[in-house]
Amino acid sequence: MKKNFSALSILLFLALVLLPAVPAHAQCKLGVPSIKVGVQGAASGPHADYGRQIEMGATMAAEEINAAGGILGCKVETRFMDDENKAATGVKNARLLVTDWGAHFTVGTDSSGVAMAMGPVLAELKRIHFFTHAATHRLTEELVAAKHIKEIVRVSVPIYQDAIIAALIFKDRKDIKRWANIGADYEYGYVAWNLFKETLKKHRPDVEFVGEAWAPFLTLDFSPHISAVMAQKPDAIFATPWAGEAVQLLRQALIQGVFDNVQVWWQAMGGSVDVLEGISAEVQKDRFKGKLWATARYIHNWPDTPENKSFIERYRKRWARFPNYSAETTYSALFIMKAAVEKARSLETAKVIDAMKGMQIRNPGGLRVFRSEDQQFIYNVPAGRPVMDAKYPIPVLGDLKVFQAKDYYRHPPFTPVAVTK
Amino acid sequence: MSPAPDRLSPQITTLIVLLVVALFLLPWVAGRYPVYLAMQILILAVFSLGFNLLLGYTGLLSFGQAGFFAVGAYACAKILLAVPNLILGIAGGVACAGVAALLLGILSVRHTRIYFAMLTLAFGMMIYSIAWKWRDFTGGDDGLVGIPRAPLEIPGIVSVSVAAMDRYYYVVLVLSLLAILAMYRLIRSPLGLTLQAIRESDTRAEFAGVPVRKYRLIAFTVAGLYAGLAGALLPPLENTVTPPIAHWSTSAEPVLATLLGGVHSFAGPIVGAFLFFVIKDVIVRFTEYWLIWFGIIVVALVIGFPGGVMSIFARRHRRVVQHPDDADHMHKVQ
Amino acid sequence: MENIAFQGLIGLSLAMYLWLISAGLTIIFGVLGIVNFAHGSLFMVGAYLAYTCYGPMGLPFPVAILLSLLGTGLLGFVMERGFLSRIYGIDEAYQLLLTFGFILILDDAVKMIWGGVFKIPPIPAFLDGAVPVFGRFFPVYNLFVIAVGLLVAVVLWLVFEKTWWGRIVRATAADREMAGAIGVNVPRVFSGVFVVGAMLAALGGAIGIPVRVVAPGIGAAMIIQAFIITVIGGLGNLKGAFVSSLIVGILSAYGTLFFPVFELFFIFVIMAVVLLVRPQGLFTR
Amino acid sequence: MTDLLRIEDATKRFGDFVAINGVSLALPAGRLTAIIGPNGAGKTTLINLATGAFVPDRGEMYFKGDEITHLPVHQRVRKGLSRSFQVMNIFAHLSVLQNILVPVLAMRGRAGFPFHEMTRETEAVTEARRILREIRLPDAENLPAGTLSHGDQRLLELGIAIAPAPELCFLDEPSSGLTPVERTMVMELIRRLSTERRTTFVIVEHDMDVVFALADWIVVMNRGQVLIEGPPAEIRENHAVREVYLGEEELLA
Repeated sequence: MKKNFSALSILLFLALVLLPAVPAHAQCKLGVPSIKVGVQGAASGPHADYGRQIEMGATMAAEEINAAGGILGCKVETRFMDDENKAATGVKNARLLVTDWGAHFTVGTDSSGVAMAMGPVLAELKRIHFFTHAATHRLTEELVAAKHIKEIVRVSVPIYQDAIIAALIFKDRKDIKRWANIGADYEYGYVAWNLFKETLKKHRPDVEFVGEAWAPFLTLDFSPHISAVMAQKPDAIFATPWAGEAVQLLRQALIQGVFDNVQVWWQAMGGSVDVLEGISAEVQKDRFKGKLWATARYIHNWPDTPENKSFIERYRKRWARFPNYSAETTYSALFIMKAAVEKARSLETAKVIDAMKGMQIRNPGGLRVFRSEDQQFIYNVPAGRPVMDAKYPIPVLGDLKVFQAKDYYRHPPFTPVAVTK
Repeated sequence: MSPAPDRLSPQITTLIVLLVVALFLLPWVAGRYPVYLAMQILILAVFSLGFNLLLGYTGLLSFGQAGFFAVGAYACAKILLAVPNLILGIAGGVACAGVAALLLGILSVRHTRIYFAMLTLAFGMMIYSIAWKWRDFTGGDDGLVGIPRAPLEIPGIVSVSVAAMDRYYYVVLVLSLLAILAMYRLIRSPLGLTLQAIRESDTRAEFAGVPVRKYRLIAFTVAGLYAGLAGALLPPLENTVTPPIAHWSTSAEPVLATLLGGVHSFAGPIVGAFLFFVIKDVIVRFTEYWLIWFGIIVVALVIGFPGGVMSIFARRHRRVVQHPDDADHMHKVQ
Repeated sequence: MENIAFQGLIGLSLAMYLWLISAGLTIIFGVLGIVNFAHGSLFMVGAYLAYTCYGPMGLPFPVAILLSLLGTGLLGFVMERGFLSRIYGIDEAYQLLLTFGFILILDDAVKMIWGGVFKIPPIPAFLDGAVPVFGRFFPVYNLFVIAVGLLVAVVLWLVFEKTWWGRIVRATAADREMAGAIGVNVPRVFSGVFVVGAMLAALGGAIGIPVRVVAPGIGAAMIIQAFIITVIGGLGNLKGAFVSSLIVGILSAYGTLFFPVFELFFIFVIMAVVLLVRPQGLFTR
Repeated sequence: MTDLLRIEDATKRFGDFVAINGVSLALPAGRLTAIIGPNGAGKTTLINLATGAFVPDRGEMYFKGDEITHLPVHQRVRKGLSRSFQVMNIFAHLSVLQNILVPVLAMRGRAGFPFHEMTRETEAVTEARRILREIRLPDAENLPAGTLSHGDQRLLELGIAIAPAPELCFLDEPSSGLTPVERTMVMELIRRLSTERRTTFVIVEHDMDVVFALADWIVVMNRGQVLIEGPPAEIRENHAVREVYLGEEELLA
């Protein structure tokens, strides 16, 4: 009898706990227990933090959406998977997330190679993936604009930013005539350099490109690359290694006295939070002498809007970190998804894509506008010089120059860019 | 390794038949993901089986099998992109990998043991560098994309679409089973015996009239063919081929699978391939730190069951092959 | 001309990093006959330990390096005594697999402990700055690396050639049964050598931390380079490893200067050719 | 009597050490030759040269009149020249029957046949079983060779050496480590095989009882050279031989 009683009480307890959950499900107007969002990024290897930031951005977005009542009453559920920066793993994860776990949407992806591999698979899986970091232009130019894979939507700026913005900033610097390149020895590095040269040449036929050194993925020592290009006495350096590689490249350039000998050093993704943290001490001491320039797909000190400030505050409270751009783009991707699903009142790919047409949405990173031809959410981004700001414990980009999306995005019809060194 | 290949016991035969039937029924009873996972397992099983012909049966540890896997995959992909015919693609992939293995094998089999391992590592990484750098042909670091799951076609006679995942599954299943069967045959044939004799003692085999180097080359080529088949099955499945499949960390996969399952058992590589994916898949569901658990399992297996998982089930306890010539210390600190 | 000389000097510092990591790999192979796949992971652990001591704990850089050597040496001791020693004598494939298992464990372990963000502590003041060399500025840091590398080479040479301990180790390397028969405690020699090898890897990792990031995965980047160097120099040949580190380091610095499109491909071709033509390495009689 | 194997002026160096120094030797068919000499005399090196394990630095070798100096090992075996090993060298994890099948198949040119199971090689299996009976191991055919007793392993070693049906077979210390009973058995076997199979044996032996019981002809080696050769009776009386064996004289008693 006593045993029965305890069993009964457990049942009662369970009922009490579970009851509130039942109406929530019943409220979901899309007829699913929850909206499942698969999240992917590189969480192992030297770029592991980018994947982690993707995960943090997605998690926080889902928490906030759910706290505000979900999407059409449906809870959002996320599940993160490490793609190891490998195409095979990314594809396998996508399949697992969609066909096994039942993801309605997927989001994330750091590596261009993984992104290109996932594209066709998404078409087969019939699920939209919001790309929030992978930078290859081919993802949207080839797979979307040319091959019409509708399942690809890009929320982060592609490589246009790394190359074209640099050309736009420095075209007016008449004192810089000799450019040299320290490039990432893979497609990203080649395209950035080629696109930069192409764009700059249009404005400045007089500039010379005097040297190049290529560093493969996972280069630990850039001293030979630095000294090789410095042997050509360039006025400015164009550098594309990113994340930790960018920090050690700058550190190694400093001790070779590079900043005494050049006018400008463009570190494409130098505005990434991890890079800014890494060079914090040098920025404080002004060791780059105001010659270091950088951008990022999103930077925490721009735009100066209440939305952005509040986002940073919440993010820091939740994770005790500053959001990197992959966090902001992923966070925003979930809100874009929310807006699209609410408009479509459906989870079907075609309807959701339709709902995105003409969409303009305010995110922490500013206004994003959907461009149908290549399914990108295009937005303005700033570039500037890393400086300290009393309001932040880590450097920010100062001396900001903001570029309009229409100026630095390439437009359809796309002309091919050389993808070799 | 059973000294005299025994006939399969009725229990084992029943088990195998049930397993094969289950594999054929899989698409009807399981969701899309298990079917996909089954394909990955079958591909790794074929890959590992070829690898184990070298390690388990011939006594050569190759650390460059991913190179031939990649040759198979890239060749198949290039063919499918040009001519959408799956038979041609897979056959072409296997053939190219076989030729590559034959050519590099002629050089590789001049060595054994650690030198062989290092040489195959170098060759594998050369293929990796080519896949990475020869952008015009291989698509560079982004690889080849948009590879079609082309129909099985004999022009003018028959054309069967396998574009649906479930259908392609049967292509993978049937080819893998045939490959397994062929390997089973090979192991129990005179060639299989000769290779095992070389593993046991190459000097003895040579003095028994066996042209050892030639047979090592044969084993190397067959392993390359198997790697090529495994590789060729991949692009139609994933629609993509990228350079990491040629990297040494991919070469480590059949090594891991084989040693997990057991070098000294025919089924070892197959069981190991299954374990490799299932362990990873299970761990990944619970923790993002899956590598550490995988590593712990590997270490525990090596220390606890150096004969692989299959040795736990082996009826007789079999000693791991010892190299009596372990003491040939060509390596000295100088 | 000055640029060429300068680049050669840069190459020399690159070579010294390579030397430190391949030295450990070489003596472990030479004595234990084991190809330690996890050697790159020991390099990584050494870097992380040095980072913790020097960065967050704020100890002086040389002290941090020392503590990192001790810590990594201890880890090496556990790996050798606890695991590797149990499988001596069985197929070398299993030894390889075991060390491969260690890579997986250590890669994830450092991520659990130190997180995924790369670490790069500030440069110690006494190593900051540059000195004028060949009309350009050569970093003091690279001079420091060159000095450490050469010092290690000299110490190793003295130990192996001139001390009783070195003779014991060489005897064990030449024939472990014979060494055992004449009373050498072979297991202890094995442990000692493995620990020293691990410490050399740690040194390679530790001295770089103010200019080279510490991140999960840097071990994997190093191990293949170390393999190439030990193969070219001759497996187990310490002098060969030193010379081939110099060659690879300096050549790749010149490659960057003169042939910016120089490919990884050729280094593997060289490795394969050496294995085919002179499997004992270029620098073994 | 034609010479089966003729070695002319063979020299083999290992670094500074001259293992074989200008050795010329003729081995006629049907004569059971024993090669003796102290440790390091070059006996095993001579076998290695004759069977192709090493190529001589100088000198030539002829087998049945054909030059074989640079012929690879396995081709010499095919021509009818085989050997056993001083240190046990069998296929430890293969069954006893399989140990014999390896050379039998190789000799029949079927070692590389991949398409059917061993059991279909009936002729080869029959022949292998016949050899097992000859070496008195017919009941052990399914045992892993490594599990046999030391004596049985030596018999198997002998079986593998004679399985290619050689005309000339070198046996490197066939009696080492055997009990007296086993030794007698091995000797009987060698004697029987040389008559029944018409195989010419050349044995390298330390045990003088075995040597004098078996050999028709004895070659004494010292320091890489042939000191003397002749019939057993002559060798027994030779002073130079006694000197070489100083301290081992009791063996010659």
